[in-house]
Amino acid sequence: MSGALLRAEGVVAGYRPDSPILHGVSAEVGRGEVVTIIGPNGAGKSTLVKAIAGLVAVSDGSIRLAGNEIANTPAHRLPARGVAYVPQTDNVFGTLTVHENLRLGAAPLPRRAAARRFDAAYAAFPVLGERRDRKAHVLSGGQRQMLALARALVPEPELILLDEPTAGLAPRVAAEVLALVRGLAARGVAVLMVEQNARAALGVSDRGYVLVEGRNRLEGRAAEIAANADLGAVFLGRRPPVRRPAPRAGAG
Amino acid sequence: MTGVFSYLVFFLVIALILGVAVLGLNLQWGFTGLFNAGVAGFMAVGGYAAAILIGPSRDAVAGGFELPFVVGLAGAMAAAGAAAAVVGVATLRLREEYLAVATFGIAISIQLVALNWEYLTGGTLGLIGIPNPAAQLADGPLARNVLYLGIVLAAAGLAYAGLGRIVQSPWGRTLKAIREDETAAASLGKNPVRLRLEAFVLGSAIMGLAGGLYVGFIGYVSPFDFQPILTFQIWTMLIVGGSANNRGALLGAVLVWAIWTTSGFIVSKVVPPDLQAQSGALQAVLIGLLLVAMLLFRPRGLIGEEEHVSRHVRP
Amino acid sequence: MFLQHVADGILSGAIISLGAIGLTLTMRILRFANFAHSELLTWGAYSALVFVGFFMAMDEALGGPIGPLSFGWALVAAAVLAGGLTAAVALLLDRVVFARLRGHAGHMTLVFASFGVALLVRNVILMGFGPDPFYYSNELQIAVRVGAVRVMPDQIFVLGLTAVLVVLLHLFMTRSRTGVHMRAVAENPSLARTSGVDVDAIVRWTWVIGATGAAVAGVLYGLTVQLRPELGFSLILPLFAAAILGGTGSLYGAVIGGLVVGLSENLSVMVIPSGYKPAVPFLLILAILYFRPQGLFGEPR
Amino acid sequence: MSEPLLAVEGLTKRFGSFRAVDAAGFTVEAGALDALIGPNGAGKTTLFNTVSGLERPDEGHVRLAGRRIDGLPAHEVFAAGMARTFQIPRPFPEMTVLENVMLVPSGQSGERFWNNWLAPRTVRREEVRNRERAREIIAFCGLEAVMGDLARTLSGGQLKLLELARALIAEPRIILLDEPAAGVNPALMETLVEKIVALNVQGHAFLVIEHNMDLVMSLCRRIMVMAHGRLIYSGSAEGARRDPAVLDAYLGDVPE
Repeated sequence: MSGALLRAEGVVAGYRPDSPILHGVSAEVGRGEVVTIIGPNGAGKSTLVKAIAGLVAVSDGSIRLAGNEIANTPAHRLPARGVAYVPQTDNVFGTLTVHENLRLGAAPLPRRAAARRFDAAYAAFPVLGERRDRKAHVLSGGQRQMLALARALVPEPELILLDEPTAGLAPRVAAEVLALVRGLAARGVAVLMVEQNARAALGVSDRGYVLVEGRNRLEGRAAEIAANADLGAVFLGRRPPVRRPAPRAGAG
Repeated sequence: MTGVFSYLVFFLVIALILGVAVLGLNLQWGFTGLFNAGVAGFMAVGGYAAAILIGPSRDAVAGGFELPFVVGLAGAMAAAGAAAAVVGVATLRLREEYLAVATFGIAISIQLVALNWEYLTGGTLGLIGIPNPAAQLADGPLARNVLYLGIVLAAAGLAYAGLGRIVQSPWGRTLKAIREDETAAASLGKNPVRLRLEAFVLGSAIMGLAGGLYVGFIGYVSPFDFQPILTFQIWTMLIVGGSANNRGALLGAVLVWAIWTTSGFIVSKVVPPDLQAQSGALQAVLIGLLLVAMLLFRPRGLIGEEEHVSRHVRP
Repeated sequence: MFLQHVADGILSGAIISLGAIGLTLTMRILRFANFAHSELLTWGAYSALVFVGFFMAMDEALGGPIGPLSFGWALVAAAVLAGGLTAAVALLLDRVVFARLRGHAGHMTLVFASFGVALLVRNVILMGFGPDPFYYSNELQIAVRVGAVRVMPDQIFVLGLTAVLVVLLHLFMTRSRTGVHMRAVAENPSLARTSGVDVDAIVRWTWVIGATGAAVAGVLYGLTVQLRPELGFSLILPLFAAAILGGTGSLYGAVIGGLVVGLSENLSVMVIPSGYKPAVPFLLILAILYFRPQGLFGEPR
Repeated sequence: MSEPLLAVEGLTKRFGSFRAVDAAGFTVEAGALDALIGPNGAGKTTLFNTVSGLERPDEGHVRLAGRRIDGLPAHEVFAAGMARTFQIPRPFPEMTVLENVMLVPSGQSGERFWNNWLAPRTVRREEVRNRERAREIIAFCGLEAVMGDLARTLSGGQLKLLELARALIAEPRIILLDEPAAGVNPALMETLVEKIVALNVQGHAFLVIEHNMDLVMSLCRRIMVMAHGRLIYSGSAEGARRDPAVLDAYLGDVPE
């Protein structure tokens, strides 16, 4: 893993400087690798990808992309540096057509380079080509997710950050999206993904991290994490119930 | 010496009348966060209502009921409050910008009514010969003005004390909570629409009171007494003094009115008389600069908001 | 008479539409109601007046009328320069006032500041030019009859130019990269930013387009009516009415809203005394807020 | 006694085509201390918002002590006896802690404009009583030292306690707590847990959304698990940990 493309080390980040959500999180992603971050609610998974995407201020630690520090780079500069980010919700422009959404993806590119990339996007996602001039808000959930992915891929990023790409999708569509994600890695892209659907996501991943309360808890090969017997306890707690006095009935 | 004194009296009468309007605006903006861009319109409604109620009877013009001055002021408040209710019901549920647009619109519309509905308002000539309540009791202009200053002081004092009391009551506390966080207030059982409407109507009624006081002092009312610049002046007074603070509101009124009259005096000495419009514009530019500069550099005004607990609870 | 009012309504509606496009863009992208927007119309109209005087001083012939129109190439060139100058002023105002308040102060403070800025701009113009009206040209025009309606050649020009500008703007918004980015920022600034759009640049573009449209609308108003320092002030309500009617943020809504406002104003004189005409936009605003606050074409929120 | 304190039936809230809450049904008994858990995006906070009147339900009923409260605006739901707190506290920042709490009781006669002029003595009497009660509750919540401070100066944990105090003074039939422990430091968390347990022992009913599973498992008697807008489990903490559907909700299904 010494040749990792993305290397986040000891990242401290949050919305308010006095109460960070991440208390020193580290993670690495190599080229052609799918890495999934899982963990219970409030663990800081989304905050980590947002910090890498320049949307959450990083107050300590470092985030390096191919050796260059990118922490606290303004979000709109990151696509030009090879980082794409797909948020969990509202990740397409509903009032724009499918093609215009792809044009947004070309924002960091020189004007002339774009056209060829659009062809490639339509080749990769034929369903989008069929709906080229439709407004994005009429697309189905799965199609939207594909459009969001296609848009993020237009500038041919080195690293793609996905925040819960299967949220709200039917299981069959979710599996399709995850297969697409696997396909991205096959093209040499580094994928860092946050997923609620831990087992399915780990199923297409090379490695995984488990975060709990803003700290690294487990890491390792995806299959090992999925098989880890402690995983249930990570999500559902392990402390035994406390005995308390019984309440006075009927009051209140 | 008497010249200076009589000018000072005259100055204070006007400054305090405007101060009353600023108190009304402070209830709306300072304590409730409602943007009223039509202050001059609500003052005009009050001014005309008072003139119609207390003025002498005339042919071809409505009103002339020759009622006592106090009734005129009460009518001024009621009329301005009613106008506010109409606008408020339409806009208070919606995005706050819409209240700004709608109040701006009602001020323009009121001015049109004043200009065009001659039967009610006397049109461009306005309504003249409004009896000054102080004139019946005092001889000579100075004594009359001093007496009227007493009336205005009483009115401003009542408004100040009354508002001071009400903003520290449970009613005012709830108002402030709605200004701070409407959703939280609603989920704590408060009805934001009702309270906002009450504050908007009450604030506008106080502006109507200021309009009535103004008309009683100068003895006539015309559409040109309540120009849009008046709204700006009153806004600037509130921002300079410090919104959400009634002492600040009155201080701002006196201070900004002093700046306005002094600058008017200087400009009139410097600018040739045939360029009157331009000198007025220069004054307006000063007010505009003052307003923008305060917003940029001292948004809390000279005296900021005070922390106060319910008046029954102070240590 | 009715048709004449319709013709006049479409004409003033066209000018209102041009002005309202900029207003609706600022309300959507900058997210505040800019009461100073209509003063940009005044600014544009008066700066074109200055440029016309400048060109005429260079070469008297530039002022000569083009065909049946009342004005010459001097005004055309002056309008272009006025558009640029007004855009520069808008950018300056943003830099000095609005940008400093954006994000820090509550958004009503921006509305507030826009009131102060409007007062400043209006009175600076009043100081410079005085209260008396100006005209771009003293040429007399002969009205032409189109069916039952009498129109001036200038008025036909105004309509034609407005139509061309709206089409150009439509092409800009759908074809150009910046236009698509503007629509993206209007819908979802955060997603636009993470897609690599420089939102600050889009904000500048919004000012430039809004101010240029305002300047052209101001020149057209000056051409068909007259130049007065209160030109913009008297248009505040019509512009807001057009923007709110069209559904805040909708370009085509603003255009149609402008036409509705122009037509209602001009047709209103058939039912109410003409002195009340300026209140018509206010009544439209109240009606739309009562019954359809999302505007005629907006989606309910 | 047959009537549950809170009964939710077939509650559905859609945003566009997305069903954030999908035919959710459950009951909460008087004196309960129940938890509502589930993965992110399961619809827990939307459920709270819909039950407490901030969102209008698209379908379904909510009954509080037998009375229908679905579709009522938030302030009427509150008046009917349901208080809630927010995940991110929503204090009135420019008001003191005491004012924040005194604000709350419904039906204060001084909230009516005219009563302050027509019945000042009643208003004063009520205010004095209100203040005493507020002081007691603030003291109970451990905020005595900051009673006169503006709410914006409080720490995140203190704000959580303030939210609790504001809910308590209304003496609601049930309190909905949205993530009471989020962003609270361990010391204050102990206090918070203590207070909730003590209140529950006195008979107050609670429904709690919480992410800190250790806390939930130790605090609450009954646990309801929500996933994809639906309730998929209701029962003991131990049972939840062993329930395969619950594990699936958290860890996802294994793809075919």
